[in-house]
Amino acid sequence: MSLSSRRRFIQKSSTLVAATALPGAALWPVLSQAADEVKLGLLHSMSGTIALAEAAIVDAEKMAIDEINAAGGVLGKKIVPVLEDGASDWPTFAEKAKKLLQQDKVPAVIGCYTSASRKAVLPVFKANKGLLYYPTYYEGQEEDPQVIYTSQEATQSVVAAMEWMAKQQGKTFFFVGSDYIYPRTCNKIAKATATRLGSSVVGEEYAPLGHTEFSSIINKIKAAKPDWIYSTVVGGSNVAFYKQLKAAGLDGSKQKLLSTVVSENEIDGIGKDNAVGYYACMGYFQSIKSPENEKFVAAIKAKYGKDRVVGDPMECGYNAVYLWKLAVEKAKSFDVAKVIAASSEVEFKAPEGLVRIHKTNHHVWKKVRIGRARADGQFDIVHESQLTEPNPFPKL
Amino acid sequence: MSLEIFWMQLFSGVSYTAILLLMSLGLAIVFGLMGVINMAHGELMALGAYVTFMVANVFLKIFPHSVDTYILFAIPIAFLVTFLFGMFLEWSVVRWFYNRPLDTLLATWGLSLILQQTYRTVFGPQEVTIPMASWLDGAIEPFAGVQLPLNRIFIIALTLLVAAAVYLLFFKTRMGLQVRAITQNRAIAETVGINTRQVDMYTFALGSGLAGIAGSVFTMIGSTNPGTGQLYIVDTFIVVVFGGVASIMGTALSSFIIAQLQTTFEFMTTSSYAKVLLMLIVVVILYFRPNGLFSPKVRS
Amino acid sequence: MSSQSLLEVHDLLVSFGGFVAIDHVNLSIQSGEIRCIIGPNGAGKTTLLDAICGKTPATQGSIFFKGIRIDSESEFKRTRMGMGRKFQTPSVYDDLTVYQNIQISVPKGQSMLSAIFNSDDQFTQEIGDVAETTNLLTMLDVQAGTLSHGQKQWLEIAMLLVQHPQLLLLDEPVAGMSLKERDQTVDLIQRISAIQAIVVIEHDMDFVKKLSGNVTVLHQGAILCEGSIEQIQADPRVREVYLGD
Amino acid sequence: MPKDFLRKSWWVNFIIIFGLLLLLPMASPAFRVPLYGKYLSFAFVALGIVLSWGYCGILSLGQGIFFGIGAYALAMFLKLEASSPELPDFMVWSSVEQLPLAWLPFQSFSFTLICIFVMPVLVAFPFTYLIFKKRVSGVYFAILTLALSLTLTVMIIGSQGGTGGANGITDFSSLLGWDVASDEARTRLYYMMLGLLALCAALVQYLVSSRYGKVLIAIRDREDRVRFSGYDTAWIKAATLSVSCVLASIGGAMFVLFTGLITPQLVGAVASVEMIVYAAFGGRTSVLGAVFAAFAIGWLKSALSEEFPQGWLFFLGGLFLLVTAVLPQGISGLLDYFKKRPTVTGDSQ
Repeated sequence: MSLSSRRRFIQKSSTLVAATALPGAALWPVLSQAADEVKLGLLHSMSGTIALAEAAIVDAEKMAIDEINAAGGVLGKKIVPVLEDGASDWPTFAEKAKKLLQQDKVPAVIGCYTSASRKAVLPVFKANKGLLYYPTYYEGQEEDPQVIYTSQEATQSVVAAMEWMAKQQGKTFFFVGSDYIYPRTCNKIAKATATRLGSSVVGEEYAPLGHTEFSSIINKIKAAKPDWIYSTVVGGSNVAFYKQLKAAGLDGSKQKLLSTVVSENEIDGIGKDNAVGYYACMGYFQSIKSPENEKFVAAIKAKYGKDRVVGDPMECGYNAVYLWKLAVEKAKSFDVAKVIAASSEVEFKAPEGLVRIHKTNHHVWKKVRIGRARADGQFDIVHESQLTEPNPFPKL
Repeated sequence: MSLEIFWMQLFSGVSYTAILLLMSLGLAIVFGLMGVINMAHGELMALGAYVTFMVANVFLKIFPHSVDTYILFAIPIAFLVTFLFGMFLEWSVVRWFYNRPLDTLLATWGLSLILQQTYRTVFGPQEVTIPMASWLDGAIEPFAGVQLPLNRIFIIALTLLVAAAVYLLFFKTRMGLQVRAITQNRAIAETVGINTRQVDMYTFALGSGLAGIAGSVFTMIGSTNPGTGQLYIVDTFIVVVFGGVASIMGTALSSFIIAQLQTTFEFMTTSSYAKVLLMLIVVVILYFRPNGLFSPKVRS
Repeated sequence: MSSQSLLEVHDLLVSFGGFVAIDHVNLSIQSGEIRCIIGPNGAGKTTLLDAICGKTPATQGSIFFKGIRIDSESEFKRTRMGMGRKFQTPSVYDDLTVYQNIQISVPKGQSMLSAIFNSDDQFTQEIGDVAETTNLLTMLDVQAGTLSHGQKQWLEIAMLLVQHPQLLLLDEPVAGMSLKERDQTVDLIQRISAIQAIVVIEHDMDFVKKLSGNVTVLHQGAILCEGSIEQIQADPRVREVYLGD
Repeated sequence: MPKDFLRKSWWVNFIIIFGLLLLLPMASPAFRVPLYGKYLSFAFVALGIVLSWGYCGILSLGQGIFFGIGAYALAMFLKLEASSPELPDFMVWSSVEQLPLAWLPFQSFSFTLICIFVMPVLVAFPFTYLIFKKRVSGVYFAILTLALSLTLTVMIIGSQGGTGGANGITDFSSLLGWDVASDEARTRLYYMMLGLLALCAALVQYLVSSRYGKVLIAIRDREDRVRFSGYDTAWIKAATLSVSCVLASIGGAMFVLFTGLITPQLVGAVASVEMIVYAAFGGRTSVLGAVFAAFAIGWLKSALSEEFPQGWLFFLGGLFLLVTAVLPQGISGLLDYFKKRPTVTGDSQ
């Protein structure tokens, strides 16, 4: 070959050799592990569009890990978190899950926020017999043998919320949601509950994710004049929705609004004065009065600054770490199969009060609460449910 | 549909027109008159929003009593900042791409990614809160059952103001004349002694500044996070292309048509269908009028 | 209607917005004829060619080529019927070599299948011939972008010649050429005119004289007069609008 | 045979690149191999973009649509295989009682294959032919396609019962009874794909070096003139873009094989524009550059997001600027620069 093309050869090949050699080495490190340490995978979006929700959860999870280590670790081993960035990109989540399970060989992973990311990693956990703790409220319709769900699934919050609203002269409901699975499932449950309670649904609207122009939907609400608006609008859309609702005079005085997706963290973005007076249904509120919670909140503020607010997903992430620890100790082993088996009916006195993993369905028994947003971005808890059984596959 | 709803729906259409027009005016100038495909236009709007956010915070810290007036300062400041940033962009990036439209498209897209990540690093990934001036809060009720949100009325008024200013600038001033001259024949314009470099820079900066105003105003009704710009960019381009490039009147008209269709469809069907329907209609119309609604016939 | 003549332009009207560029023009070209179209700037010369070859749609009227009505046909169809158009500013493919420029203009090679599957040294013979006719034989492997202005003009003419058109539409073929090049171009055109009809737009009267064809004078989009160059120059109206000032 | 196609230096590089890609699985842990497969699935798309944009000057920001056609077609087939005889899970949640009509044919593998290879043409050709006949081109075409890919995402997410909505289609592992989720299977698939990729690369290289390739360049640089040489440029452009779309569709199918999922994200506007950078980085007129770039960028994305999560967008954005401002011919242009050989230049449109 000619000299020039040989130079080409050298350049191209050398780059590619680098590309092939490096993965094993520098850029994809294989962490060595001391005998008295155990890894715990944390898989969340640290970059991209969902980072705004997941970054806070990681903080809570890290804090739980520190607490446990300070108290002597799990079975005498210190927990070493291995944080992977899902980058708000579902295939990346699957890729990283695989890395955690196959390269880092973590006995458990706490992670995922959106259902899409969870769906993306499920096959990986199935194939590699991994264990995932999923710390976010979600639509249910799932019961994966490799997953423990540490937050409320749809029925737990929606049914409680609907029953309570019905009690507050809730004869007519208007559902507004972002156009994806969580809102659609919630509304299905809500509709069934409404009919059971003899109330009626006078409207059901979905806005594309990221939609910011709600005036038409708001007009539809005004036309329908419901007693309650039940909202599952998420993300940036939600901010726009609340602002436009308020501006249009639907400030919660005549038509009341309740959302199952707004925690203290969302209020931060919506703006305190835009959210005040609206209701939210969550498993956890920062304003819960209990020694565990005051300790928890104080710890968060001490670690991440006094302006930090704590929302439901953070607390569920925090609980997840402990639920894993307790299950491991019950099983006296890090072996995934054993831990899953032991998880059944594991109890933890969480900041939100007692949570118990269900005997069979991998979700948690928990209370849900309804709060009314205050001017300071916190919630006045106006209702607290009984300890509710998780029911991911409701018969509707 | 009751009469009240009809009025409010009509108002929604009008206010959405204002929103579309405000966000596409800047692009209509940059793309329409200069032929620069600025994919970072949305990020310039986001910049305007973040400037507003900062101004609001300054007021909260320094003059908490007169915080209600912050928006009146925020808008011009947002304009100024994005204007200057626009000049910088023109000088540092855009000017290397004149007459290479497709490369401009890709380069500015890259720029938009960098800006997004910058916002994320500087302001954090979460939504930022921007207080609402109390005098823009709530709605007026011209007659019973019809509430017209004050902030939307404000937006409509401001849009009319800006649009009028832009119109006068381009059709009644020397600068406007120069810009139009350049758009029609750069070479000739140079030979008759127009400093095209300078005019280009100011035109682009102006377009950016208008984006800044839009971004600043949208903090009243929308959300502000690093990705905000992405939400607007495609719609903005659709408005401009649909209206017919190089025609500010066209942009105004297409804002109106698109807004009316969108709000009506949204009311009749669902938001998702509305978006799809609208897009299909736009594509069909663009098929029959490839140069948009207002396309000047010229002798090739 | 049909006609014996090669090109028949009938009551042609072209308007842009309000402005009428071609105003009810009638024109007929016989095969083998050289027709020069002259007229002051803005008289609509180029627009007339554009309308004939399809670059600009006719607003009104009809155009017949070889007795077939073509005014609603697309450019490439008209080209395939045997029209060749040379533009005022030489338009060749700068990134391709002279050889390739001519090669892709060969009508036989234009079916995509043949373009994909036939080896690329097809048509070497014809390409050589036209290259010779246009004095480009020595430059076949040069990138067209690097040619001189005059050479580009010739290359474009070469690209037309391989199409063997019956009608050549040349828009100021000698613009920007040296005197020597002009003379070469003149006998080039005369040589080809033996086999095909040519319509030439030109300002330069000497050049028009050398071509010694019929002349059509356009003024403000309408035909002012037609005839031999002598008649034209004798015509007072022409002197008024064009020659004498 | 076109002599450019027989150019020795090209084949040398061809052998180097594919040789190295062939050795790759041995040089790295087994579970990385599917990743390489994922990276290279974008190489198909990039090849198409080189053809349609690099040579023919058509910038389509709707390649994601066709990536999606291939991906969803295969995913639907695999999902049906995985869930049969029951309905796919997401349909059950969305209370879809029986299989939607659109899904029925995807029970047949041969239909799925036909869909992957033919559907893109059926979608792309008629539409773009009309558009190009109307002389809609350049920026307008780019924005139009961008808008369409955006609209498509909204539709997919909106019609959850039929498409899996925002979650997309996931959780399937067997292809005709063969468990393709395992690393061994994916390693074997990797070699198969490499073969197909090499074939496609050679094909594209053949096309661009044939006389047809010269016509494409001519269209890119002076479309009006080409019409006057008697070509129906609209037809040629539509055909060329269709080929490019088929390649995108193949890429989509490959992506599904190696990641085991498809979501609307990968079909949307953002994804579509990102696909352009693969071709741009490799050099918009360089076939092998496209393959190399697709791999290199994919790998960098994984590496960077592990090292510094925040860095990725900066890097990607910078890359866009770099290849448009400084390296219009991408890395291959850079290599040619060292070789002091003038490359095919000219504006991308």
